[in-house]
Amino acid sequence: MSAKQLVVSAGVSIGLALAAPYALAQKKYDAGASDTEIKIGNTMPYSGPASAYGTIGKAAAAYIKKINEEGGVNGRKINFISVDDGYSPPKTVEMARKLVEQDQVLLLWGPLGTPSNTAIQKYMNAKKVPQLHVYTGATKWNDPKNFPWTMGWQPSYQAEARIYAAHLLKTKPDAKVAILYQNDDYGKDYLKGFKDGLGAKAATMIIKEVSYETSDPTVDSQIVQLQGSGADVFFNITTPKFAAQAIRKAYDIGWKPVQYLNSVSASIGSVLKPAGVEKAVGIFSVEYLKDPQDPAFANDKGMNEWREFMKKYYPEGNITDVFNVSGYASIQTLIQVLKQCGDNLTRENVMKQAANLKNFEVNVLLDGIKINTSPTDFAPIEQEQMAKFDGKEWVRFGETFGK
Amino acid sequence: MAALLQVAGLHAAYGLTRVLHGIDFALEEGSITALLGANGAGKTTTLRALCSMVKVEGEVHFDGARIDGRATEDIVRLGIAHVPDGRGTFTHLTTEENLRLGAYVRRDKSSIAQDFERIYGYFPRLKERRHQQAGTLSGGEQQMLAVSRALMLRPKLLLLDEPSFGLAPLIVREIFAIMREINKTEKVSILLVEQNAAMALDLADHAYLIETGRVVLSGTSEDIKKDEAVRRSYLGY
Amino acid sequence: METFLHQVIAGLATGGIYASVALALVMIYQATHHVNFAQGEIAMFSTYIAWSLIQAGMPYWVAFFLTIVIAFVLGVLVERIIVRPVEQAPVLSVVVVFIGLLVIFNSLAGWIYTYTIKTFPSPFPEKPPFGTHLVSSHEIGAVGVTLVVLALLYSFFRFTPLGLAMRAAAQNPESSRLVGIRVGWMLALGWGLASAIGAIAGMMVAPIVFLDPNMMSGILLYAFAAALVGGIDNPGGAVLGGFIVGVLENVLGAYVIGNDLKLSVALVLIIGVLVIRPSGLFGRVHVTRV
Amino acid sequence: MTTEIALSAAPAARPARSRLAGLAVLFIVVCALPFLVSSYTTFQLTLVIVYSIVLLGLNILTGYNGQISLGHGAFYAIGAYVAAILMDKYGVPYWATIPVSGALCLVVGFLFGLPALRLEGLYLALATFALGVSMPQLIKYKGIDTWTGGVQGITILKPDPPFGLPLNQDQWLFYFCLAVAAVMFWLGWNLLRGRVGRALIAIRDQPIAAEAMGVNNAMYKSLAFGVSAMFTGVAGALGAIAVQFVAPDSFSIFLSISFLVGVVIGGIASISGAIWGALFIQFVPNIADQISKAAPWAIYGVFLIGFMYVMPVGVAGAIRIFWARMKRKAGSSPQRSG
Repeated sequence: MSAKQLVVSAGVSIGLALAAPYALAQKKYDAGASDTEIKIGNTMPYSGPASAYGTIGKAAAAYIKKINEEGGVNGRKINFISVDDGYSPPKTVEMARKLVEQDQVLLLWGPLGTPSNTAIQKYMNAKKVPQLHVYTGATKWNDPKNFPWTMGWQPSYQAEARIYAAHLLKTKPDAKVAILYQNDDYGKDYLKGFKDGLGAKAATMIIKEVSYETSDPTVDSQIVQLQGSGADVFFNITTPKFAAQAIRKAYDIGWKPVQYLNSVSASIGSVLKPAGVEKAVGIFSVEYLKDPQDPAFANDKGMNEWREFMKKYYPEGNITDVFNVSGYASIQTLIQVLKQCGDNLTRENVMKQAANLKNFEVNVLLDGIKINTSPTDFAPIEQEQMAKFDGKEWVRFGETFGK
Repeated sequence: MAALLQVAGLHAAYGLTRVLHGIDFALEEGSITALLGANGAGKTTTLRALCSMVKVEGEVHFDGARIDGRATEDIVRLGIAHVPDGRGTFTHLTTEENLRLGAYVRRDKSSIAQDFERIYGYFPRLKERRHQQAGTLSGGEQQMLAVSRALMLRPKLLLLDEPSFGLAPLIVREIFAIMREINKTEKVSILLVEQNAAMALDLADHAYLIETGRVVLSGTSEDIKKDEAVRRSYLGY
Repeated sequence: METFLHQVIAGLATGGIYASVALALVMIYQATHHVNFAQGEIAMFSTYIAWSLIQAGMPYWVAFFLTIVIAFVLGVLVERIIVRPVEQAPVLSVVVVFIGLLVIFNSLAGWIYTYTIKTFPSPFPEKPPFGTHLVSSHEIGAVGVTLVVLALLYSFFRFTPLGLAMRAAAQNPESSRLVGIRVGWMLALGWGLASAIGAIAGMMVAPIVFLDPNMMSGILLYAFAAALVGGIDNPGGAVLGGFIVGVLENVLGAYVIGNDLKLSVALVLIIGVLVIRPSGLFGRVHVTRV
Repeated sequence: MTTEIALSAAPAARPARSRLAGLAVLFIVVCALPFLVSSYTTFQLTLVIVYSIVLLGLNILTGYNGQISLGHGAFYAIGAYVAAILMDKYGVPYWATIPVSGALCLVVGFLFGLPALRLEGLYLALATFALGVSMPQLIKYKGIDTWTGGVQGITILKPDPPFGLPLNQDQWLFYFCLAVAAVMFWLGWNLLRGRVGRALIAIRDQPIAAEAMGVNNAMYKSLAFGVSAMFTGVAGALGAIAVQFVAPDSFSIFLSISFLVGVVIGGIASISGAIWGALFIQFVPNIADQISKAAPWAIYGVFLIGFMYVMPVGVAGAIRIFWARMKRKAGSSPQRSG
């Protein structure tokens, strides 16, 4: 933007000053932002083995459509450019560069996958382009000192695993624990958090840990191994399909341990119902999102709004799929950040505002869960609550963990 | 009198290479007719052309119907059995399965069973080896199998492509003798392609000499045998 | 010891899955001399069709048989419309077309049905048989269905003229035409039958692994290995191969090398077997004289 | 099929001088590219160069020697990891990792080729498919994860241009990869147009006759595996440097399958086909994504099938047929065979 244009636009904003309080601040833009438009980039696995997550990007895009129809953010329409990376890190690198260098987006929002985000983290920070609300629960995204341009969104896997560990130590300190985990960054993150949480007792309490690969047709063999170990507690670190298989198999072979299920797979619709709700009675998990299939939220205001939204803007989406709730919630967090930016749409200010969320609430997150960030806290959602499945719904209990 | 097979102005090509340049010939019902010629003259192509195994121009009439341009498998159904160059054995199948395939288009189950016995009568060695994989048969046996497979069709016309190729003279004689018998007793007409002109002329009633894709000489076997040029070039005496 | 037995039985159950898909591979190989990499995805897609029919209120067995018919037609159409034009192309070009089909069916299923897993009903009782926990009724039933398909397939190839003609057409198309076999239709028929068998496999597998667009992607490799280790031209060998792969994988994973390397080691062993016996454990050795 | 491949392997009959001139022009245009397009496009073109080396290597094996591989992503992964580990753990300069990656892959490929000798067609497809599927799992194996970084992978730094050259990193990397590619193509050209190339083709088309003529089939087939793996390993190292990151998820079986697709689409047994194929696997998925977010793979699949309909012998094959037709129309030179 030339100096002359700046003067002109400044003049315009002064002219509007009486009408809009924001406009008192001088308008400032980086690439990707203007008086009429904000460009947001995003990568998602729309193809390939992880395509199940692609619906998050579609839900977010649908929400942006809604926002634009309602007039945009501070009068600016959002141009959401979401591209496919096939869950392949080299492709993510290429696509991130396309979005930043060719499409000139203001920021990159919600790239999915730990390896994909690791691949672009250095690049984004070198370019000083925000890599906001990345879709992975690894702990490393909360590192403002070394990576001031990268921020996560969901609670970290490790923090969640520590909640289970604490619960276990309190309720069953002499437990013999068997663990099934996916052999990748996500599985190992949970495993680490759980061991950290158990502390010195980890070595004695965990008597068996087995892994599976996403290419395995079933985890039946692993469940048989875990049962054979004689464990009385089962920590199930699996993605939805394998979680459902594991819960069903454990029940079918007559293994009845206390079960902890990672929140990744705590969906009633896509895990517990397929596994058979009667087989899932008594499972512990933690929650931060409202489950679309949980009867407790059948008449919930936030969820009703979400259902309305799905019907109107994303009718082909699956209304039992919790990913669609997640995408809807996370994109709202971004919209809040942009709202707070006002007319100062520089990348620096985006990060400043992203790190300045105070008690922000999204009504599809569990009631009482607030999003807080600060310049030293790049973890938006940290609050979670434990819940126990009673065969119909998740019954939340105990305190809310996290700040 | 109408010939069983009437060929007029037959052209054929492999890709860009033209092989036949207008072949004309006829085959009388019940006869054995031979196509003679040197290697590469177009004999095999002529046989393949009759069965639409190459792209052709020209007219072919069989048994009163025009057949050029029809699909190979339809031509076979009219009663033309082709023993191809290289014998076309189904090497992974057993001898018996090969023969069963020969009768694939027939629906008269009871007479098929009889035909098996008849064939095994002609070629007892095939009976011995009927459960053996056809690829393991000797060259002579595979030739017998190829002829037998063709006969299982109960054809009106049998096309034989170089039946003597690569075989010991004794075996060739045996096969030729059986051909003659089949021609006589079963009224199967035979169109024979041979490089070994002497043997072919002994067996055939009529013969055509093909050179570079054209018929250059025709007549009864006796006449052809007497032809000076043929004697020198093809019979070698 | 009981766990070991349990592992073996679980391996047999998973092996049954591999066996059923391996049968479809054997079918298409016998009929076309190709291994169709899209086979698994077509089976997955057919299973979704069955799921839709059941959702629409159709009784299980009606949907089951109707799906087999639909899958058959789908297979024939795919061959006639998509594979036909490249019939004369080099074999690798055909492989690329198969890969194209694989990604198309996978993607279409995700688009139409979303990626959320779906439960697929089992026709067999929920209660475990013989009062044991080791194996479910469905797993036994699925193995039974696989054996029935095997018997049908074996008889079809062995005793019917059509089966013989199909084998012949795949092996030697030119000679086949010369005995009057309509080779083009044999290929289409082979695709149809393979896809029908795939549909049965899919409907038997889905209750075990849950129905999702990637249901078959992991299974295909195992089924391919099973078919080859048993002998690609021998349906019985392929089924045995499936059980061998299933048990081998479980025992290796549980007792020998751990779960993270079980696939690699199982495959190394299988390839070892193939190096020593190139036509598989139960395949026929083909000798051809030049 | 054999005849078609034999045809496409035949040397083109165009005069050598105009061909050299053409190559020179092409070379100048390629060298100018980084100054004509954006950094991002330069990066994409760098990947095209990297993939073209893989495809050339795979073509040596699959196109010229007739051995199918569904697992070349594994060699690519080995090359990439060797480069990343050497740079990250041992501070080896990036350029020095390339020959190490190549050499190691040569050995691994040769060794893999030994048992693969006894396997043909489908069985070789299974063995290589298995290799491709297993590789990411092997990388994650706990025994070696102190080197490989396990599931987390390794991040590496992008090299700066040396000697104070006035280039940015992307431009420098482009030229660096181009130089390596030039060497590899020169190697490949000499290999395939000479005695070795003829032996490989002879083994593919007439194994028994080749053996009878004194060609050591076993030796050549294993060697083809080794050399092919070496090309792929070199490319893997370049790819890792360009992307600055390696992780098990980068080398899934889909990578191997893309490579095979690239070879076939580009043109079997054709050196120029490697470039066409590389352009295809780099750009067509992006185009598919542009067309449909709902089902990008379906679009990609349609592209694959469409290409095979229009050009069953690949782009290079189609171009060759086109030239032959033009020439026949012009009537300049008689048809030459084989």
